[in-house]
Amino acid sequence: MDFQLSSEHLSLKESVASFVKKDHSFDRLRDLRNDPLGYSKEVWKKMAELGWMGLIYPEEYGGLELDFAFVMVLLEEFGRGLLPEPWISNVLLGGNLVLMGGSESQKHEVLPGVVSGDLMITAAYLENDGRYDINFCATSAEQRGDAYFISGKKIFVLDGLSADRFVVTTRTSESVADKDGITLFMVSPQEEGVELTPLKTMDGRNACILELKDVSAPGSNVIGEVGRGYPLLSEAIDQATAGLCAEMVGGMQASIDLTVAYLSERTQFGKPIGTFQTPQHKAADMFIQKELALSSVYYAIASIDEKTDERALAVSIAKAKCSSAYMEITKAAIQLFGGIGFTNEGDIGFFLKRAKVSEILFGDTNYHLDRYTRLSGY
Amino acid sequence: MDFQLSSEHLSLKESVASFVKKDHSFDRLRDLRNDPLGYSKEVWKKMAELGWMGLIYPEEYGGLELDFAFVMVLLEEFGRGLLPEPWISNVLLGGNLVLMGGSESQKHEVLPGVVSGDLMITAAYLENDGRYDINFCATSAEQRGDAYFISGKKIFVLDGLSADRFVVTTRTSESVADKDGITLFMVSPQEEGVELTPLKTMDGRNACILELKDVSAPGSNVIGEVGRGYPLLSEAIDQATAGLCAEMVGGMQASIDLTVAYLSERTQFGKPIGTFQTPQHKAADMFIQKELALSSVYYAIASIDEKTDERALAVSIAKAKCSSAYMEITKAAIQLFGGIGFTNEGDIGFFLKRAKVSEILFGDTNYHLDRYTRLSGY
Amino acid sequence: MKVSYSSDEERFREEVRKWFEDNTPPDVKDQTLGGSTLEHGLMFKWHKTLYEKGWIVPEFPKELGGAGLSETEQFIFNYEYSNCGAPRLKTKLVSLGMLAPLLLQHGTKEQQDRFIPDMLSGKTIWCQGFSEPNAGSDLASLNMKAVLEGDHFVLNGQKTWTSMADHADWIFLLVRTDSSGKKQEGISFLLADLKTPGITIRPIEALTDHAPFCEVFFDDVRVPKENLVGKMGEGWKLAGALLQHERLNAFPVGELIYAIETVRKKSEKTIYRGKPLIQDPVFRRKLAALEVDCNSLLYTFFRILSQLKVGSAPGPEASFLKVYGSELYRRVMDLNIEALGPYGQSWYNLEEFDNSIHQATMGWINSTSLTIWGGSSEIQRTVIATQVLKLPRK
Amino acid sequence: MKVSYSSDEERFREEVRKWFEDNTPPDVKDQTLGGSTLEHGLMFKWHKTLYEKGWIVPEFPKELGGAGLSETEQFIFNYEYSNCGAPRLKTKLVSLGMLAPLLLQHGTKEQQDRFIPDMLSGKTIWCQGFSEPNAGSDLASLNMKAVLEGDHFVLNGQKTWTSMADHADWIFLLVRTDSSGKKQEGISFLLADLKTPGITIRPIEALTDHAPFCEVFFDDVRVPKENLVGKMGEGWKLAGALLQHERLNAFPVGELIYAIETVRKKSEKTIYRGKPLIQDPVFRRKLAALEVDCNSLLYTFFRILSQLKVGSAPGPEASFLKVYGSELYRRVMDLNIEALGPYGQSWYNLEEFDNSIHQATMGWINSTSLTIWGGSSEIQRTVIATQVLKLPRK
Repeated sequence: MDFQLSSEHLSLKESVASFVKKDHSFDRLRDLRNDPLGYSKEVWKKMAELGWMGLIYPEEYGGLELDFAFVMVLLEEFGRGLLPEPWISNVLLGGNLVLMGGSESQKHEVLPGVVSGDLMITAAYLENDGRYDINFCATSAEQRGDAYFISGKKIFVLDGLSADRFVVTTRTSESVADKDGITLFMVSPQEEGVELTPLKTMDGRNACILELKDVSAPGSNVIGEVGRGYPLLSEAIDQATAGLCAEMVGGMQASIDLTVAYLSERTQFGKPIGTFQTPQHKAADMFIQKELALSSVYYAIASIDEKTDERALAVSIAKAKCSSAYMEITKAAIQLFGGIGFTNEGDIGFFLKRAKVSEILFGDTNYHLDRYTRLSGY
Repeated sequence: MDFQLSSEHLSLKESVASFVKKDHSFDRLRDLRNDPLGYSKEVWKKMAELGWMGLIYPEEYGGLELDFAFVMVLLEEFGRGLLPEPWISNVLLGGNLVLMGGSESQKHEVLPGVVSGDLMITAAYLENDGRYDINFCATSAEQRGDAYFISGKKIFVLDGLSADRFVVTTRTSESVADKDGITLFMVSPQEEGVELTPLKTMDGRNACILELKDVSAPGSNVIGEVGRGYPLLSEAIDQATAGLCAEMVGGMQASIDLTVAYLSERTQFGKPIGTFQTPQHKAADMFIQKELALSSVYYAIASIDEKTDERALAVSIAKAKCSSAYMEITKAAIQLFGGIGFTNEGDIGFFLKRAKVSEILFGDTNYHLDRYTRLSGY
Repeated sequence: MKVSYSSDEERFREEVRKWFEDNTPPDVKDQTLGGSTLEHGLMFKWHKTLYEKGWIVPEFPKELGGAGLSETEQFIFNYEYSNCGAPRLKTKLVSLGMLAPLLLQHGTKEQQDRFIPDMLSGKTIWCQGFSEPNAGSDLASLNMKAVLEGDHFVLNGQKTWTSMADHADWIFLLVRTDSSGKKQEGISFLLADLKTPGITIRPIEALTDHAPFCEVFFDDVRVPKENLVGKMGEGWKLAGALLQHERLNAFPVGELIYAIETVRKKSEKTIYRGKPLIQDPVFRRKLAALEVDCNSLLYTFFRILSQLKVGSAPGPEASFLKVYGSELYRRVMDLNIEALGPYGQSWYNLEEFDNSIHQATMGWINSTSLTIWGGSSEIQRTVIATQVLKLPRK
Repeated sequence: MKVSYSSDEERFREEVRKWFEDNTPPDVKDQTLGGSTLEHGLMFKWHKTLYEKGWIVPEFPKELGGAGLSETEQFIFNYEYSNCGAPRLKTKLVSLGMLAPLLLQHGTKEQQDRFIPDMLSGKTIWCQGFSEPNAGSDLASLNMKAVLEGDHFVLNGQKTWTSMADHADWIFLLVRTDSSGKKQEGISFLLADLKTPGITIRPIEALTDHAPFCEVFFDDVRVPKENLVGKMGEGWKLAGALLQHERLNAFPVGELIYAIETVRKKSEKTIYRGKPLIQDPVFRRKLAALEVDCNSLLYTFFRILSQLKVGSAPGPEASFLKVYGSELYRRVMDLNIEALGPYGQSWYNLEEFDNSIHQATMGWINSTSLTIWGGSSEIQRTVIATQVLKLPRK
């Protein structure tokens, strides 16, 4: 058992931290709220040049082939600064599905582009009435001749607005909520019958609704085996969720830092408000929640790294814990800041919104507690 | 809409308060912990002489025939002092079932004795595996000739150790968890086949397990109609529950008074601990919880008094609210007292134990929230 | 004791309910939850409709432009108003809700005649200038100077968190007219026309991306001395009276009930694993627990109304209505957004979304600030501890 | 990063688990939850068994009577110890757990040789005399006087909340030897034989009806001056070191895991509406939420163990383990008693009841005090705020 970071991990941490400090700011976030994409292609390109898209990908595709703890380190620092670039959706979700399930030719078609930052790929798997259930799939893929024809509607496709490829879940057999019978297809937004409706999330990022109307896809676009898409999707989403949790912990830490600074500097009744017992004890609670969330993330990340049988369980524990911790911490922070906390002029509010979006992304606390219950066999 | 108490109510309040002050003390409670009954027959007799057993009973049976708000006033004051005498079980449960469902001869047999304090009567309706469900009844009553023969086991019969009569739920038709098919019998502990196992509750009161082995009871011992006992039981328990809630609010108020006094007098770090912000804000929360609980009790009591269709709903709201409020208030109180709060030498601990027992009595918060849900039709 | 309304009250309730049902414009309905999102033109129009009906300030006596409602009727009115989903009218909140009662008690006849009629008709919109950058919770530390020079006060300083200042015509102010004694004693209460030269208004953008409040800067602003309310140095006392008046109304319980009803209705319609969400055992339990708390708060208002009937005004203990109400409202809005599932993360202005989603996400953001405005939960708990429970201050 | 134990650690874990399974007496098993209910004769016997195995203080080096365990092995040992359901040994808690490490670092050779062997064998039981009636959270205000007269200190005053004093042989004390300077500076650390004339012990009955602690009165009690630990006036520093040492062990996470496992097993066996309680959707959700929190705390211990391996001792930030652990344990015990249904209200000593009910109700009562002892949650939160987050003190 070992939860220590190596010097290589720490050196990545330093690079990312200084990148975030130099190439990012809360004012950039303020500007990006009015941008449909919600992130900067220029910054994205710089990140690619630093090799970060290929962090865990094999060298064969231009990657660095590092362990999963590097993902934690990277995302924690992204989370501190609320970097809005779509790393998780591209690297851990879309690209990862190709990496884990794709054919050699699919990998060569997609992964080098992901690593270089030139090809954007995400996954589309949520549907109306399915809430967070990733096995809920009414989108059909009907085989006619050599091709499949896909029809259906996916909601809240993460970073879908700039995607060059979608990995789409479709149902090729069984019924709507079954885990078997789900097939993954790679679909490009240029195909006939594909329609995007842009969405904006509370924290200013982009998502989209993806409608597919009898969209044709050759059999060679199937990722993995027909009818066997669920395990791939589940694994990729677990990794993305663990990554998100690391990002959330970074956000918690930043929220605490901002709050402590404010409490130390803002005076009322003739002394810093940080000298009063109630703010002190609230700040202590914020710290406690963050420490526990951090531990749950270490465990989930190490479980994925070690590929233990308990990794899905560990991810659900981490997501449940991080969701409530991040939410509690940012709500308390807003309260401690008072009026200024409720404005777009302060920075702390960005964390509140990110906490809410993060809570919902990849399943809320209910979803993960429920999943935890099933995975632990009661 | 009117939640005001009349001068008659207030005058009863004063009498009860001065009785509690004169004839009761926490030292009496300390002594009674070692008494199997957990209350004093002498004090019981005095209460009867003051007319309090007959508070809401018709004059015909020696009662005062007052409205249900008098019950609230009486029990609130009992709750302040944690008076352990079994008023609720006798007057609102056992006696009340006879009053509501009994024949004239049953009423004349039982009620004058209840009013004079000479006859003790309680209800036995909980069973193993039924948790708090009052319709869960496996105890059978088999008709053979003119008599019924009752077999079964009732648990946690409130104040059962001193009872001269039990009103027992039995199943005469339908199956174990049905509401129809439950018949109420009056049974005396002297009957052959009746066996009592004494229990002691956390707050030092008595209860018992009542085992009935082929106990014979004539048809004239049926209260109400055969198979129609559930509505009577439900009504009586609702009234008892509303009464308990009033008692709980009294306990909340006393806990707050004790805590505020301690916070004002105990000094640490050179000043009263009540000057620190965290204790102040905790005390404020105790006050808030009590105020809300009090309102829920007013509503429930007035609903019973007015016999509105919503009275069962109002009782479940009150019980859910009072259970959590009383528990939160007493836990916070123990914490604010520190070490002394955790001893039998201080008084506050008695309230913690009473809060826990009250939370469980007549169904815990889960039970009442569940019942609330069903009664409000979702 | 009685739980039901009298038949007169019941009749009044029915009348109010029906009127709102028939007369609330569709674009005003179901806007409560989002908080400050009602567009200003719409708000003025809705003000006018209520004014013409005589219900713009129904708690006032008829001769003053009200409907002469009793405390209970007023409660019923407010409850039913919220129940139609109409948001609180910011055009009357500080004018008729706060300033007018103060002027009626402490203003001169001239001040009353000059200002109140235009408040009623909606011609003049008022805003409140109390908070300053360094005087929030610690309001008595306010710094804004007003120096009497001849017939005018000359004002210099800054106010902040001034709601609606960018749409208002007038502002009422706490200003410092004396710095020598106890800080509470040198404060005075002034009325100022926002068109006076030297006033600059800067809207502050909230987390909702709207600007519900502003900073207001005063640079040698000359205010005629007849705009002083009460005497010099009485400002702190007047502000106290004004806040006292607001205690019972500090938390609109009708909006809370409307909110929880909204959650319930939504969860009846939302499908989760093939069944309505309200049948999910964990969700329904959360809903039930919140409904119990909401009901307990509602009954608390009933209890206080009963006390008002026999003339006992709610003292500082009524602070708990605002503390608990705002915290409970926040929990209701948490569940409201939880009911949305993935849609709970979405921001507004998307055709795909219906109004209920817009209201839920905006409303959730807004709800996080309710425990800050109008006396933060911390301040209110201290008031309860020291003024109600009489815990020692030092 | 690795989540699994090394194969050596895994082997050790199996060995410990097996040994406890085979050697824990039935009447010692499953006694953890109730808190202080283990009868004293049984406790001494169990102490002896562990002593003979060489496991009475396994974290000590072998030459000092321990088993020379690494930090991780020690964690594994404690975890598995709790997992067999055996309660913490009060016969070693303050002696070997607190005093012995202090004597090894700051005591004289004579003190070490004289006292530690009897602590190991269980021949001498120690208790801790820190708190006084007016020095609880504010420990530095302690008043008990010790005046050096010739070769002896003469002690007058009172200690309270002294666990096990009525079964102990010796007591270690913080006493005031100087009242002139800063209050922390005049405190010294003494060892006293409880049989010395002038000592009176009065047990204090807790809410459990047991008397787990006492008041200890000192009336002209003469303590030889060689019983001073460290130098005069160093007592506060030594007490700090002693508490520092205890930080990581301040909360026994194994007991927490044992407790939550108990709830889970119980809810698998309890029938509710014809099904195991664990299948009740609301109950299982509560259980799952608690398990998530318990696991997160367990992982936190893993994380701190990793830090210890590379030599970074946990600083004041480890205070949060005790705050969160004790509050979480309380929530677990709440659910434990909730699982019992009507039986949750019962008190002990009834044949009808099985041990699990007894443990649940006693344990619930006990759990309400865990946030008070050993530095209350309030004190610990202040430590985190001021020492970890560096918020200003004044």
